[in-house]
Amino acid sequence: MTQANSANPAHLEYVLRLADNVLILGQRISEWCGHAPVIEEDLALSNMALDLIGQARLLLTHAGRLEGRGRDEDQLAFLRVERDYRNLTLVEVPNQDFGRTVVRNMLFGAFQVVLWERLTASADSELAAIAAKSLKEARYHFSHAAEWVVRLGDGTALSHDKVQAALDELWPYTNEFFASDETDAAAAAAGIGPASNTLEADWENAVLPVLAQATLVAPARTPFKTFGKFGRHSEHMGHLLATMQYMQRTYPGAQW
Amino acid sequence: MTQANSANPAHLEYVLRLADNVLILGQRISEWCGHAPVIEEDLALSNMALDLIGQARLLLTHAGRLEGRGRDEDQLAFLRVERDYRNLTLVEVPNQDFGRTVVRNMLFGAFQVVLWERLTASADSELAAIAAKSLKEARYHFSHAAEWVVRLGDGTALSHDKVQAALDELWPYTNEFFASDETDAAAAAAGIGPASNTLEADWENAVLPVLAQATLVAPARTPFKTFGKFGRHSEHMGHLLATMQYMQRTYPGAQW
Amino acid sequence: PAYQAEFDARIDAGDFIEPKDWMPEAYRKTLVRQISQHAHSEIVGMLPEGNWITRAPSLKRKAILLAKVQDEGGHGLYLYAAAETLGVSRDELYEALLAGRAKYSSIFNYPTLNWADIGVIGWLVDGAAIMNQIPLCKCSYGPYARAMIRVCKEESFHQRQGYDLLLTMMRGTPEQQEMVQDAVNRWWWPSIMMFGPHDSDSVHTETTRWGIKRISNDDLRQKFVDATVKQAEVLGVTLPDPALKWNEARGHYDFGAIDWDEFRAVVGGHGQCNVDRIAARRKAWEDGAWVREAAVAHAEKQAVRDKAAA
Amino acid sequence: PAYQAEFDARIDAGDFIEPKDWMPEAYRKTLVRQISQHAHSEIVGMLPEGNWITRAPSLKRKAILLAKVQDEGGHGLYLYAAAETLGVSRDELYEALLAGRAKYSSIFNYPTLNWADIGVIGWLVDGAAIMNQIPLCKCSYGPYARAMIRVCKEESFHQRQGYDLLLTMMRGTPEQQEMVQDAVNRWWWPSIMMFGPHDSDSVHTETTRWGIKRISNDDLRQKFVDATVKQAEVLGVTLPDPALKWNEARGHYDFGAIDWDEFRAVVGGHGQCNVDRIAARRKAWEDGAWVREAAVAHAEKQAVRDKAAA
Repeated sequence: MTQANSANPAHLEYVLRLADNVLILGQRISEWCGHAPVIEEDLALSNMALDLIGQARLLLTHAGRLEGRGRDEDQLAFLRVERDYRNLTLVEVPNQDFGRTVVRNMLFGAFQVVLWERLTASADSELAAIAAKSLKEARYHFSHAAEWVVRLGDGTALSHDKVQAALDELWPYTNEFFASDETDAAAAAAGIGPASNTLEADWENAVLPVLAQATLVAPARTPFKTFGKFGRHSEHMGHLLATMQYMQRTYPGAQW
Repeated sequence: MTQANSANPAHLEYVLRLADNVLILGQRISEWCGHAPVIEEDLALSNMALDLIGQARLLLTHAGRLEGRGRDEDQLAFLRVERDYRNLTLVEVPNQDFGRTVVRNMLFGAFQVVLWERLTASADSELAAIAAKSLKEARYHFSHAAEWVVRLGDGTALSHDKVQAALDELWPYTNEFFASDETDAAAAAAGIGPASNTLEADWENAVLPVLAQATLVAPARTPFKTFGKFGRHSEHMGHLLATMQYMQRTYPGAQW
Repeated sequence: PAYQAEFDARIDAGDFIEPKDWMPEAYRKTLVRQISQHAHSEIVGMLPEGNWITRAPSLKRKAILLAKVQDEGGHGLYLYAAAETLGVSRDELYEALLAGRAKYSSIFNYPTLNWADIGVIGWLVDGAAIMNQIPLCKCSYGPYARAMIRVCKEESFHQRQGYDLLLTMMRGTPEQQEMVQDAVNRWWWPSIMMFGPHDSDSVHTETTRWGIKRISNDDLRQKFVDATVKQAEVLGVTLPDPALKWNEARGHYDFGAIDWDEFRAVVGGHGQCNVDRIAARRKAWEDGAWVREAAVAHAEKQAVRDKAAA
Repeated sequence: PAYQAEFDARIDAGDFIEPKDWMPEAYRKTLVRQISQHAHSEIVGMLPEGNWITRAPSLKRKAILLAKVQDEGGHGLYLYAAAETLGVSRDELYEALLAGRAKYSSIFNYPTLNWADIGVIGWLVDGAAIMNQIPLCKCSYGPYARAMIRVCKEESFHQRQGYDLLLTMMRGTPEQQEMVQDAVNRWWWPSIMMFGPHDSDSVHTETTRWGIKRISNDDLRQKFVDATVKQAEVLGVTLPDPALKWNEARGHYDFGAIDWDEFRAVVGGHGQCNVDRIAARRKAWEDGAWVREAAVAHAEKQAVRDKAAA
């Protein structure tokens, strides 16, 4: 149960979820380039987007091998229909303001740290190697975002309110982080990676202290549900794809 | 010198310019649907977008016949590359606020009224018929926009400043309205329609009284140049097309 | 009491109550709530469909969709006008919506995810709305009944256009057919839920006595299911309910259990788009504040000038 | 006067002037103006290329472009830091940019209209920038010279990447080749204009005496043209100048007359993107105000807490 041409469709699906999360968040974060509140953050956010796109390239290449239909990273990144993307809904919602961006990066970054830690022990040795590399980056992304959440939460009254509002809006999307299905179960059984519902405690242990330090209140869990990782996205996804896929759709088959 | 399969390439080019102006402004205005300052304006702007798209359908169908390559309105609307669109740059710039939208509609609406009036006498009888129908709509669009420009210009200090700023930003794009080239000259010589540089006086006669009533100052002419009607657009055009063309690019050949 | 008796008699006789007529306060309040919710639904309902206007795949379909969304705005306007005959202002009603105090139809808290959603909203959502609304054309309050006649006529037209869109896609490529099936899978159960709780769990019984609500939720739902199953067969789509089956004895289709947890979650504010819908409408309202203020200021200046000139 | 003599002597000897050294006020002012304009150019220059990040046609190219734009931001930072050694603050310089009081390179007032523009900016615009900047690596002010060494190294890398992008497109489909030619047609003359007015019309002659400017505009321009013509041949694109021709006698390429009206229009604020560029930067700055204020407020609170804990 490793490497290319896996007979296990859950294996491919599991890797695609990992890949699409970083692909789509990389796309969103790259929208900041040139528009951040200070030049240092233009650089920091570009750097984060670069890391995420680098991770996406490794993961999509790996997914393409598992799929065994000869699709490369770009065919997978740019030429699937919306229903075939498997990212969490949280990563596709619009950036809006800088506060909302750092809240998302903190919530998602903590999830990635927890997940990559576990994946370093994956039975899929390629995935384990990608996890080892990505874990370092994710730790940096999480701590960068967490520092900003603290600065904004514990900054002015205005920044506190803005970042609490962003947290209230985005928190419900984290329900999806921990929703498990057969893919998860099969991947866990095969030692490929953890089932999502086993990650919540560690994630809370990472996130809650940041919120406390930021003087922010963690919202209560609600029945809000999203389904991005099962291929049912939000209304935002189609607009993101229209931009991201434009060149590949307009000039099919061209090399760049 | 009328009707289908014209041997004169300037004829096709001239009609495409007319078509793309209303196609692209219709696209921009339709972005307002559901987001206007009052419901009545949601309706009025949707109605204007409908008129413009209706005009675009007639003009693109006519252009397709002139071209004689079997392209229908949708192939022309959705499947050209950016360089082949011939709209004025003014109509492709983003809507931004409602003030900027009504300023654009007023500046462009006046141009359309002047142009359609002349085109009712076109030697191209199909074009003359489209002009007669469109002229009525354009008169309404112009007066609707002009009323708003007056309301905002002569409203509060804030609205005055906002609409003056919008006018200052958009006015330079009207330089392009009156820039003539060989296409214009050939179309004028063939009696298809007026050369652009013959329209400025009538346009000013329509626009300047509105500005005066709105207590707005017409900016001075500057050397600012744009080239949309010659196929060189602004950075905004590619983003507009990415959205507008998405379905046709993603599902080539499908019927809708 | 004399008024009340006269009111009751008119209701019993099936006469219309008109704005100038005396009416019980509870009747008035119920109507304001229902009509304004209905108006809000039209206005919020512009958003999910509006989401596809800029991406419509043909100019003809773009025009049809624009006209449809415009009609919804128009319905909102008549309905606010009908509510205003009851002594409330449109702005006051609208601000209750923006503040989250007023409800609108939960169906609009589901996202539109592919182009077929536009057809399915016409077919199923407008279809269900029409079922709900046809009885309202004969409701006891005149202005509401008359507004509903116009609304129903336009909605029927929208429903046919939606169905036509789907027929075209079902005759198309496999991808187009998949989109239609995907959209049906997502919208079927929410459409069924549009008829509200089961009669056994339903409140608002006065609305029946007052001649506002004339047919029960479950009866309307059954009527909708019966009508829709055949249309689905013609289209060639599968309705996502394995329990759906003709019941010869009842003379109706049986159908599966509704997920009332989901219904309550969405009504309670936890649907996928509740936050986004109100945020979009609030943004439009706030961004437009300076425009509305300017229009008022200009009208006042103009009135002064007109007076001076007179 | 004694200071002045020492300063002159060091300039003549080709020594670096360092921040702690005495320098004439005019020298300081000239450097602040030039270094800050250069920094502003890097920051504004992020926008035309940034316009294509979300649409880059492959993940590899998206990564290269992101890294490049990030480098430009980095260059902006070193250069602001170099300017700050002259006793001005970055915020003050940046606010002059946003207020329209400070200039930046006019080349960034041209739009990026197709993907090949990204390659052409690397090849021609960065190419011209490098020609202009290499002499600055030996300019008399130490911090500026050292910043330029790093900048030039990175720019050369960008130039090669841009050229590689174009080579790939020229080996591609006819549409790709057309895009490259279209981009070259649009960027060639603006690149030529990056070297500024002809020497005969040029001011700022002190910059030469002070060892800031070491090679004249026309000499640099000629060097650029000579280097670029061959690269264009390898690419297979036509430079849009019918007068471009090898002049055996001069040992250089002759080229056509520059449209100085266009140059003056763009420098004077009437280029296609002048308004949009500054508006984009101003929007980012204004939208970020609450973030910067919060960071300061938090740092102050933290300092108080640290003190209390100490």
